[in-house]
Amino acid sequence: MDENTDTGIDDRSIEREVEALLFASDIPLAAAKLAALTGAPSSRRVLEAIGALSRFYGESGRGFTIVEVAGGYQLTTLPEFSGVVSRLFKGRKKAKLTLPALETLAIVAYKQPISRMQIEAIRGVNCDGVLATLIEREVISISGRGEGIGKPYLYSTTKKFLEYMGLKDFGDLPSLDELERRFAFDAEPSKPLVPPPGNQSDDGGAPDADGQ
Amino acid sequence: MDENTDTGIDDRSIEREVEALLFASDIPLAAAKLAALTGAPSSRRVLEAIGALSRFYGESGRGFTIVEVAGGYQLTTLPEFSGVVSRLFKGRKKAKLTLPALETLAIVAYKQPISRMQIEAIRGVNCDGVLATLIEREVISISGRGEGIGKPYLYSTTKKFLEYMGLKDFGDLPSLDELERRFAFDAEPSKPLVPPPGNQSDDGGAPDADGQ
Amino acid sequence: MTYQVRLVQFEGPLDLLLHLIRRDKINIYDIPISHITREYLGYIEIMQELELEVAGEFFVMAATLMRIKSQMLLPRHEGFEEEEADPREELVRNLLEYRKFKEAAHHLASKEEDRRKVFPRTAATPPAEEPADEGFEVSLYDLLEALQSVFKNINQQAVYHVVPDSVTVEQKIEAIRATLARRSEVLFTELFIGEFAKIEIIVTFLAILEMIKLGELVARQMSHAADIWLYKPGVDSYIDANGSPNG
Repeated sequence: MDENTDTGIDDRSIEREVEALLFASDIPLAAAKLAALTGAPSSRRVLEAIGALSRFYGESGRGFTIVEVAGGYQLTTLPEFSGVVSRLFKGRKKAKLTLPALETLAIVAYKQPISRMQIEAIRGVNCDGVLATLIEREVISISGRGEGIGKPYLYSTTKKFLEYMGLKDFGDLPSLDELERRFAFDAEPSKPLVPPPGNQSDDGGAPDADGQ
Repeated sequence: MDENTDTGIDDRSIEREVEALLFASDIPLAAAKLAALTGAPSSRRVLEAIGALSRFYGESGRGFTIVEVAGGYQLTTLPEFSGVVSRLFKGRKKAKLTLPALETLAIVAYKQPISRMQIEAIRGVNCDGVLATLIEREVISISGRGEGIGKPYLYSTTKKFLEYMGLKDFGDLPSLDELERRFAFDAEPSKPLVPPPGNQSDDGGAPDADGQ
Repeated sequence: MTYQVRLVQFEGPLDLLLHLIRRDKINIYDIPISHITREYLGYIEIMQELELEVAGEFFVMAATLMRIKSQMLLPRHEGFEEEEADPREELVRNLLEYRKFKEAAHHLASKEEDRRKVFPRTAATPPAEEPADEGFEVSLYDLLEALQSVFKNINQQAVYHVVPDSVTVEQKIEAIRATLARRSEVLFTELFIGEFAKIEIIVTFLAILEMIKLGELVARQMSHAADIWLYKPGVDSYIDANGSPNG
């Protein structure tokens, strides 16, 4: 923008812009990039601003500082606060899916595609709310419609389900179909050793009546 | 942690922890949460720390400040840096909500929980697409199911709605009465053509919470 | 002609009607229905001429307007005027209701605009966890493999047990927590001992996954195909479900 002036005011405005940028950025920013964004006359000027900010944070006892990482600069909390900050994130992990939702998710994952009625037969409770939550969280979706009265919606898990379960090595994973075959889910004893389910519909132990 | 001491050192250490937490968090943090995380003896102590930090940022000319939003506190850049920071996020920032989306969002905000049918009765148009957009933007979510045929999904706004709009809480929104009064220039009929709201519950679409 | 520009901006029939009411300075409580119907139909015609897609709702409203218009033309019974409903009543109520939310939408738009000028922190990078001590952490894949052998095992036993009551993931988590309170480590397969119903095994498995996600459990093995052991990670800054510090 302006000519390369050496007034303190100009330096201060570059410093404030650099600070706002480092503050808002989710990735480290290189000095050249900061120069381009702020219109600073040179990367050197940006580095001076970073130096001044860094000194100021140290002297005024801020809880954060500037670190140089991956070829750029980034604001980060001081290591001494890692305890309190990790408590913040630990607490957050808890707010994921509720346990009833997880249970329903497990059933969908292993019995998909499955209707709401079938899920409720297994869980023994109404699943409307949890299904809505799971759909909203995009871990399951309606994958089709079943036979029979009212052609019920069928639910299946989504790709996001795998992500949610913390799956990093995506490509290596067997498909759910494959899993199902491996786990031989539907392979029941040829002669049932106990009477077929129906007289204990509330137990969650007899989900297999829908087999083949 | 420690007993409630009134030494300056203790205050200063709470202040630094609060700063580190606000700095590390990508969502607003409530005073009570900050108190629990830092071990501050009370929310009041946390609020004092926030006040002190806020003053310090202002006096030392930082590029950011503390705002009260969505029932908590958050660090954000100052509006004067919107230009330079927008350049950083160019192409990455989500588009503004469209007017149909804002209209639908407003209806959900004031009438929650509310079904799609009820929203459509007010807007007079199909709202499928907009609702999907709003859910994707995480400003509304399915919060339950209503009575009646098909047990329709009910929608409510999320905490992120408040954050997205920069609102402290719902009290930050003008009341429906207030909105209505903005049209006071309309000639009122000598005898009201429309009876005061609250005494017709039979129209199926309108939730009855619109009396206030 | 500003028509084309404006037309596409109408969000629906109510929006169009409000526009006409504002433009012609009409008293919303006493809408001249013939006039408004004529203007409304005129707009729809133009939309069609311009080959804009006219949503079905616009035609529904057109029919409504024409019905109200014809009702207004019916002679009124003398003396009963008080009790007779005005045919416009419902439409006016809808318009008033919609107008409020349109105003609310404009309010939200300005709040959105203000908020978009400021930027919160986005780099929510949790601090690095302590490094693994022995062996390596297993992936979900390894856990699924292990689960597979659990299933194989019960299939061989071919015993069909019924779970007395539906077991919840929550209960399983509690049970595993209790086990780990007594011991520092437990074998993966050990947690399934005595479980024969598939649903119960799945629930146990889910409980293990959830605890790993929550950082309450670490699954490790010394080599591939070795036994999987579950450990409690460092217990220093553990937080219970209520979010209160506990360590």
